[in-house]
Amino acid sequence: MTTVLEVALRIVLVLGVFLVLPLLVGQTEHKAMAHMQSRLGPMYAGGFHGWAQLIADGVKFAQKEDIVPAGADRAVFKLAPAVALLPYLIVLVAIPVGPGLVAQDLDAGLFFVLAVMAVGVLGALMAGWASANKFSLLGGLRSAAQLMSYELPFLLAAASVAMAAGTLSLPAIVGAWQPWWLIWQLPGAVVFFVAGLAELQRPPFDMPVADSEIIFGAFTEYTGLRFALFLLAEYAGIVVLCALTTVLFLGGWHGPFADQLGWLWTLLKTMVLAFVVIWLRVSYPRLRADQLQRLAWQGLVPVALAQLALTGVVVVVT
Amino acid sequence: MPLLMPLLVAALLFSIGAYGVLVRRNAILVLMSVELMLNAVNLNLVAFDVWLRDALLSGQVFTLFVITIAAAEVGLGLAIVLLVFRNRETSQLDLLTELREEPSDPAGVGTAAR
Amino acid sequence: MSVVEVLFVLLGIVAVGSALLVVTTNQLVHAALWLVVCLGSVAGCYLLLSAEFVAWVQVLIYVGAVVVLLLFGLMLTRAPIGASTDLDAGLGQRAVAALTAGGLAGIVITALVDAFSGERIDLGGDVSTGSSASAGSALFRGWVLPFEVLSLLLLAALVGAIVLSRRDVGVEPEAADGGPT
Amino acid sequence: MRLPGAGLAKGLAVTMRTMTKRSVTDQYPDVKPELPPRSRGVIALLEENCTVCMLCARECPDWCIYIDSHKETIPAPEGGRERQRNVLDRFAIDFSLCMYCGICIEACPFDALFWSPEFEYAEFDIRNMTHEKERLGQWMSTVPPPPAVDGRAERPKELDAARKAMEKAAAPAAPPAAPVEAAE
Repeated sequence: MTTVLEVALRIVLVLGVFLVLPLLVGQTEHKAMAHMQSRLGPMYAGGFHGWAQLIADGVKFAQKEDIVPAGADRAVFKLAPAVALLPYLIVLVAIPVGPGLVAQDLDAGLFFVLAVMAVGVLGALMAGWASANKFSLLGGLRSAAQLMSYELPFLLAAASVAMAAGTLSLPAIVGAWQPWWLIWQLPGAVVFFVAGLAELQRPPFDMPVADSEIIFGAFTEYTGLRFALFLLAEYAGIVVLCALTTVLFLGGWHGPFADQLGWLWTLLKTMVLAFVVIWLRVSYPRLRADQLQRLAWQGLVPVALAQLALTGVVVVVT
Repeated sequence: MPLLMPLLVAALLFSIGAYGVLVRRNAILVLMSVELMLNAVNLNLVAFDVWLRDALLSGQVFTLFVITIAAAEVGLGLAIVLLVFRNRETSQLDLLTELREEPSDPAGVGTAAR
Repeated sequence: MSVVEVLFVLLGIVAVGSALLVVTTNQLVHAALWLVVCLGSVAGCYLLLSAEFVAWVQVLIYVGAVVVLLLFGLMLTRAPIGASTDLDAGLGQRAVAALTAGGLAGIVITALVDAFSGERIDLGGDVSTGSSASAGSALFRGWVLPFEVLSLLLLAALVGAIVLSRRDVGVEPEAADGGPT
Repeated sequence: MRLPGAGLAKGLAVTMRTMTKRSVTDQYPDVKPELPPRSRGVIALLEENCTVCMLCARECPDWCIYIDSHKETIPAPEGGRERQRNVLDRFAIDFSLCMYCGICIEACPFDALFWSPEFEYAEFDIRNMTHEKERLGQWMSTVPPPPAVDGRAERPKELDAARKAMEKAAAPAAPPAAPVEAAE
């Protein structure tokens, strides 16, 4: 009975984190992006500096009409947002926050996380195809092409850490982490983060949803709550990617007073990375299709392979 | 767990895949049916591996190999299908008969006319 | 029946049902999506058989890569929304195929029941058989040579796919011949 | 030699520096914008100066000025003859058509039209964007005074002309001071 209660409690906790952190990232994005562009951003909703803007947005989305295009494949069209969102919710289960503070410690945790995140692609593809809109289809195809090419450096960089730690379990990887890994695994960390950004289709890798070319890519036809779910998936994706980078490359809960404040360190590092995601979005222009593929195949893959070789050599030598 | 459970599921999957390969005309659908058959084989391999408690884990390792080969097969297969589609504007297998021998002509009129 | 067995039966039914839909549906993209369901439930079967590592590889490679590639191919070959009439062969071939597949299922199942009825998989006790550690050591101790050969095969497939899909590879000599004139 | 990635770092530095500075946004409904006096907000009409010459309506590129008038005959003063005068009946500008080019103001030879920086005259109905002469007259109170002449600029010719005229008028009647004041 107690185990059932405990599992339920953990799941509720993960769900709460899942709902709160993306909102936090979204609000940070509103404000940080605005100030980087010398604007103020939302200032009215909720009174103090527009803190409730995203809640107001959510209410607005909920009130909007739920439109399904006449020529669309209704079932697939309606299912796509859920397919895009659920993987990130499931992934959070395996991410450790503090020493022993993880919803579910899996033996092949890293593998589980990467495998489930790969399923999220299907959401964009389904949405793109089922909308019966040529811009959606173009966006879906672009998503697929981009995700296929960035999956490889993403996995290779993750494999490097797993090799260094000698395990696939996420808490064990954090446990084995040493401060000097920051330098040793730096190329891998950069590759992982950049490839992850590209998988999330965040600017500057937002060619699949490039609004000046193909409106909003695969999500063009979506309205109301379904559209909000896609947006939530994007921000949940940022949280998951930043948390994963923290756990794999930045040493998770390591830091002063790790025994008591470990969870705080993880959250802090995650939020700093989320800020970097926003920062990159504001600073760089969108990459063209050929630049995107060149970065993946001529930039990230060789670096990831070199990192893998370096890790192998160091592990064997020490 | 009875060993028959996974084996029956695998046998059914394999037969369904075989049916798909025989019936489907679209090349990509045929590829999907082949994937079904490969999965049936994988399920068998894993089931026997667990049943035999193999020290070398040969069943599971072979499953990994098969999955890898399947990925390569789909990559190549799709490249071929796309190339055919680009040249012929179709991916229907039974329309791609250019290399077929002419059906035998009992009277010999057809060949004489040419 | 234990919980694991009930779950396995349910997953098996889902797998077989979605596989049937893959080969019978007349909507191209739906077939690919049903394939996702089928492959996912097979991954669940692996989990229940305590082959955890294989299960996640299945999800990663099949659902994350193979199906996405298939969907990509379907979209590039202009899969329409709604039913297509020309996906299946004629009635005669369908009947023969059903007969063949049914016969195959019958023979295989009879043989399996004859050979293995009553045998049980012992899932209790040692749970590390499918863990990543044991799979890794098996792969890199006992099966290193096949693994390396496989990597060579993958390389060949990679080169082959690139050669197939690049338009300028086969054309170059002709262009060089006709170039100077 | 430039380090690889220097450009990337520069981009990040720019955005970070901008973020630490105060933003330049004015929260408009709360803080009114400080508009320069020559802002083109709305066109005001000084009805007394208008002679219904129709130049503005004719020059307007998008034909958004509507003028109606009639002629009035002024009874002849003693020994003179009758004179005719245009009386303005309607002067309206349709601001839903106006493109704020200001050609009407330039064209007006009698200084009857002025720019006003007032811009808050949005309406719910496009028909209400046509401002009749009463409304256009009300805008006159918002027209800022003309800018002061630049310190070292040439003196405006109008002032010289006015002073000369005054001196000429004052010169012959210099000894008796009272009639000058009466004449003015």
